[in-house]
Amino acid sequence: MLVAILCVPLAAALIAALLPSRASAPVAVLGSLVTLGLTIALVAGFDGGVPGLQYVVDESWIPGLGVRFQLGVDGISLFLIVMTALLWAATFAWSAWRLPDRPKNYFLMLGIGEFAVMGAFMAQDLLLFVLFFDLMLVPFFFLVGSYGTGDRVRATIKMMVYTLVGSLLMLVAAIATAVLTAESTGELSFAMADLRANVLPEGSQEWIFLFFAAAFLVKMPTFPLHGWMPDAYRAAPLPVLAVLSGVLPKVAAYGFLRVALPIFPDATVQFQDLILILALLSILYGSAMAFTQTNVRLVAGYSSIAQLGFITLGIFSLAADGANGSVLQMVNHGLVVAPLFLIVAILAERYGTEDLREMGGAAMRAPVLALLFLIVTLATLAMPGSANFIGEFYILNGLFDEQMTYAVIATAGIAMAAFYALRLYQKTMHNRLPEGVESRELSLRDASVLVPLVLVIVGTALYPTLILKRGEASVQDKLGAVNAVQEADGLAARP
Amino acid sequence: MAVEWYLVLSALLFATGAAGVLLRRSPLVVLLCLELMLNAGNLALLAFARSTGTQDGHVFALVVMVVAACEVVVGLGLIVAMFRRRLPLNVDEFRGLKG
Amino acid sequence: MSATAFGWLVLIFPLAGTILIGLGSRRWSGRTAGFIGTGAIALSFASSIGAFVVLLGEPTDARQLTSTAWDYATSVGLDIQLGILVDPLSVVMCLVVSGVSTLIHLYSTAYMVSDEGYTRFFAYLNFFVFSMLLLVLAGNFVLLVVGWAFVGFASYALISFWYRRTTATAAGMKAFVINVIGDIGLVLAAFLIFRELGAFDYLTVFEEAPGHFEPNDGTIVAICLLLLVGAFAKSAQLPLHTWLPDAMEGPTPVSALIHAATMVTAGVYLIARAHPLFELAPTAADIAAFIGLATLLVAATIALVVTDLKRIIAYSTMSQIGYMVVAVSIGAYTAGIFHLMTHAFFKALLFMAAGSIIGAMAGNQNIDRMSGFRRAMPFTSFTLIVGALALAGFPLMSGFFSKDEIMVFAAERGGMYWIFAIGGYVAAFMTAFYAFRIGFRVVTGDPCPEAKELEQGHLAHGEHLNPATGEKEDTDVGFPGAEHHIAERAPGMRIAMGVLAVLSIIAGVIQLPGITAGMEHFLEGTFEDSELFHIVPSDESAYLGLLVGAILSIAGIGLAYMAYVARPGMTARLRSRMGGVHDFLQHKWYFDEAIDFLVYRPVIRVGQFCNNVIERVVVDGIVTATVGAIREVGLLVRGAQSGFVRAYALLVLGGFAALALYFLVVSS
Amino acid sequence: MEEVVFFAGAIGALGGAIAVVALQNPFYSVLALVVHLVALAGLFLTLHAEFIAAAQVVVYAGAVMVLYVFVAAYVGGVEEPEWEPITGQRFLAPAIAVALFIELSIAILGTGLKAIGNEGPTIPLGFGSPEAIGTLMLERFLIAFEAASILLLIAAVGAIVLAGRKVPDASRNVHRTGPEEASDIGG
Repeated sequence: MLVAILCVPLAAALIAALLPSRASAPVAVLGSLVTLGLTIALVAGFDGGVPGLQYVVDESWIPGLGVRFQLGVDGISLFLIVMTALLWAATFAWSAWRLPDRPKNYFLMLGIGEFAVMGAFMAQDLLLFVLFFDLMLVPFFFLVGSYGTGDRVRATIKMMVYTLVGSLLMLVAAIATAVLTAESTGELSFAMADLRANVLPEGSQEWIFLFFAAAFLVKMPTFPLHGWMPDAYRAAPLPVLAVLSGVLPKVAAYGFLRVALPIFPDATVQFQDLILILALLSILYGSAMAFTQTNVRLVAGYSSIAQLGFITLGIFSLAADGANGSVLQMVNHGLVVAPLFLIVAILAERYGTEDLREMGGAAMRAPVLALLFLIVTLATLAMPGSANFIGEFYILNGLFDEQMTYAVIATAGIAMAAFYALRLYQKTMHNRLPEGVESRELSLRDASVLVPLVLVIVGTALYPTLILKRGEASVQDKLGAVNAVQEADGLAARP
Repeated sequence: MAVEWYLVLSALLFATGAAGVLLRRSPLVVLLCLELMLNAGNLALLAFARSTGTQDGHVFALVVMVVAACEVVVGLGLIVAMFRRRLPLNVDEFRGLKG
Repeated sequence: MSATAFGWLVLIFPLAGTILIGLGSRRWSGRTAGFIGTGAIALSFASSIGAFVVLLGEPTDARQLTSTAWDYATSVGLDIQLGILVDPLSVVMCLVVSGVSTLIHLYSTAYMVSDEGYTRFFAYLNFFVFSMLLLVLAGNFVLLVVGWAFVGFASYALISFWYRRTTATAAGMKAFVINVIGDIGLVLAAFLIFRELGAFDYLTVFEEAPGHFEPNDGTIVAICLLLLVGAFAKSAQLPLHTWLPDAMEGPTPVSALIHAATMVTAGVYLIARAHPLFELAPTAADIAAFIGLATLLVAATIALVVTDLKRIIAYSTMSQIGYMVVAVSIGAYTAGIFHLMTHAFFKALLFMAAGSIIGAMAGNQNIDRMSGFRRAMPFTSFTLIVGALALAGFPLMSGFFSKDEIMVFAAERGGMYWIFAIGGYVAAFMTAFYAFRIGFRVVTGDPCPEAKELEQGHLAHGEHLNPATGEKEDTDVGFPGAEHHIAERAPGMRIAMGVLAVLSIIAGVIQLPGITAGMEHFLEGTFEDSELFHIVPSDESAYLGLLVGAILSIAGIGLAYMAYVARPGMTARLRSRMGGVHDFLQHKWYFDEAIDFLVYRPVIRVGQFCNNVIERVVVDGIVTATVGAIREVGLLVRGAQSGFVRAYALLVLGGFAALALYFLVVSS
Repeated sequence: MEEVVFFAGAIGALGGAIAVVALQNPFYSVLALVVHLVALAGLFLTLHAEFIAAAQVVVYAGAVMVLYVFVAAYVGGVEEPEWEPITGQRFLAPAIAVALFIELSIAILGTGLKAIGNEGPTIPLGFGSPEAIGTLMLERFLIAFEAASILLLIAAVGAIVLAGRKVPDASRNVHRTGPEEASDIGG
């Protein structure tokens, strides 16, 4: 099952690359839809009450290095996989409606991207995770570098330099973890289960944790490691940005939950405050920046920084509700940001610019577009009633018990989100139309992509328990080691 | 004669050849100096073969000679090609590696 | 059917209406959408009556019923249900909300008919009613927050309904952001409650709270103050009130429904709903009462000088909500909810009348330009006067009974609470004055040009301008429609106004001191645990209070008569003599300026600072420094790359020599 | 006797080598190398490497050097400029050569090898004879032998390709100046 989900998009993209140009788009879209169907079947067959892995695939791969081809799904990754499949299907479909130059290469790169992300979400072997994590970079290098706009070469190189440094640190850290663990167990193994069972001494945990954290924080990105974000977001093609912003940061946040917390519990407790402060700064800084940006993409980009700050806060609240809220919020944010960028793409086409100051009044003849955008905007600003609100509610509630100050400060981010998200909506859809621009309704093709996405947003808003319940057991399992450390440190864990 | 005499001579010849490679600018002479260095190596190989009493060194020396011959053939071919293209016969003129 | 089943029906009809209108927006022609919307709300009102009747049949202590639809967000110890609580308080609110909403929908079917956004208007309006009912019926704090935010959003959407007006969109933004601040207060309160009591559910919380907290415990005071942030943001109490006057940018029915009759009273409802907590935290309750009193007085003074017809009524709304906040904070729950109800009637009526007049004035809202409509618009003039009388607390009108009951209760509690009684009466005098400032300005005097035109049978057609800025506008979607509508020519409007006028006059009968106590008896189901609820002023003091109220009301009206009818020059002289005070009031006590200076600008500054300094220097600095360092090292190395093959050979040999040297040194 | 041959050979080889490096005319350098090679062949004989010595004279000093002579004659005497374009090369090159020699000598003389200080073991008859080497090459070092032959073949083909092709176009005689400037990052 997992292997099928992993390989179908790649296979479809490869087939699409071999077919003539005209046939490539339908094949690629079909592949992504089949993947989506498979992931939905995955959810249907998932047993919510079990904390451990399900659908496990475990094959020997590089026995000499103790690396196994080990895949599995639990409550944390389950909906992230569904979201990934959904967003990729949306991007494939969107791109199929408006074919880029050299479509075969484009679809191939997207397919590789989906393969890598799926792999990262499924991998249960540390080295496999690192490999998939790094593989994600490759397709996006080409997608941004050769299909982007503006100063794309510079932006791509900047992105590569930032993320590669992080990735290399992570590779070093991963190898160090396995080697140091092997010193005590006598057997080299990269399997996460083995690494969790044999926790390293606190001293080596610390630097290894910091290396992993650096990789994840760059990828998210978190203030002040977000230097690549503005350029990359300005340059990336918008449909690609939908997944670049919707899915990739989640892999990093997911990495914290999957790798950092269970394998380095002492270091996690040790650096909790550091990461919380960075997350808090990200929220405030991202929000403040989103306030002042005039480029539509960057408003969304900086808002993502703030949202990722919330997700990090939740994970590092080290409380079950906070972390479960983060899992929910990861899915929500992906679901919200992708349609947001697609709508931005429509608006940019209509206005011929991405500058907020030159937009306005698009709602006039486009009530459906306005409604969709409105729902997306409200979900972005985490209006109560949306699943994003429940996510933030859980996150802040988790944080509130032990770190009340952080939670209270973080709420400033919510107020600011209301302002910048609504500002984005108003400045594009409301006020007077600029001269020479006509308001047009959404085309059926675009609607075929956007409407399902928005329906999913509405669906999760009505029943967030669907995601929360399945995450519950896994989240508690991931936090077990950390909470034990906290207890040992004399910090009373929450009842 | 003790082996070290041969070895020291070999070192001396090698150093001379090396100095020639570093100092001369005619590609032809540079090739000649390379021959010097290879031959210095051969001398050392044979000296060791003598002192250990095995003949493996001889085979090695033979292979070195083969390599030297190949190098000469290719190197001279290059020089002829350069000459026929009226390129300057001076190694300093070729600075394509400049960073 | 059970009361909760009716409760769900109350919610379902408006939601279904919203979806039906929204999905079919292209198909509904003419007034269809309006009638669907009105019908949906009418059904909701009928369901509310059903719930009311069922509850009446239950014994007093069995009138709190809950029902759950599904697990909304339940995991890891948090239990958040999609559940409703049907009890006397929520049923009264439902009746008021759905009843007044039905009438305003009916009014709107006629009033908005020329607007290009007619269908959208009804979709929003139905959504608002759904949200407000959700707020009222919510069975736990989280769902309360959801309803709270939904009404905030609906309010935003309707304020910026004419979305191509920049003044309207800016006003909408202001309302929304301030409402979000209120939401945050509520959310934080919910966190604290959960931390202390481990539940979000109303009934559990209210049951556990007295055992868990000492009276005036710091935490419970904090919880109550946070709840108050939410309540004050929604109910436009100081200092979070600045959005309400701006909210008048929305269409007049919106002002009537949301910004007068229903949504803004949500704060009052919240305090009443959370009364078990507030009674545990008297400090917080007193703070709330004082803020209510301050709002009451400040808003009344501003209403004395503002010249925009709708804004006068808006400030009057703020002021009246101040009464209600005072009431529910000092424990006069019956009086507070009673006043909430009567206020909904007469304030909606006032707004409707104002809408009709503004229609006649072709969109102009300045009362200085209005006069003499009594002959041109007899029906509108009549309803306006009825509304103004009720607002002024003229004897035997509904406002007379509900308002004075609050002051009597305050006096009954004695001590410090006398302040509220005195302050309330002072404000009552001002209220009577400004109510008739509108009344006399509009109705009496020589007819203004528009009124004359109307007398001859023509409705004035001015140019289409933004009343606030004077910008030219077209009549396409996003701007007001081409035609204006007045009650005299639209039966729908007339019916709605007529019903409300009757209610404004007679609604007092359900709670006449010493004679009827319908409201009190019914609400007992919610408030039976409350000690304060059972303080009932004696009939003598109640009548004394009514007498004082009547005198002040008549005095205020008389003063207004002097100023605007008998001696028209008096106000101008007063203005010139007290220029400073007038300016101060004209600038609405400089609240907007203060908030702009203290909050908005610093935030923007911080944003710009981040953009210009941190982003450029720190974040980009990291990159630039790294790249720069690499480039410098690269240049160094580049210097060695001379391109001379012999130089490279030298390096190779040199390296070899150095390596040999190293091994020699190591081995020796 | 052996010492005489060694010193004669050593002087010949060294003198030839120095002449190769020092002589200005490449043609003379080639001739000096022939002297060097022949002297070296003599030294090989004292090491009982008869086959290699013979090959040295026949293949190297004979065939290879003829090639050199032809090319030197074809290309003609090229004047090397006196001016040294690389700073320091003129001093550093001899210095490194001398340093290398000294280091190697220290390494050779200071080493603890058993071989140092004697002539080596008595060797069997036929040591270094064509027969012995031939047996070795065809049995133990067969792969090296085959590899060497393939290498020679490739080199021969390569030489033909390099030198044999006609000059296509005079206008393309200018050699390229190197890769384009790398694009700037970050600045």
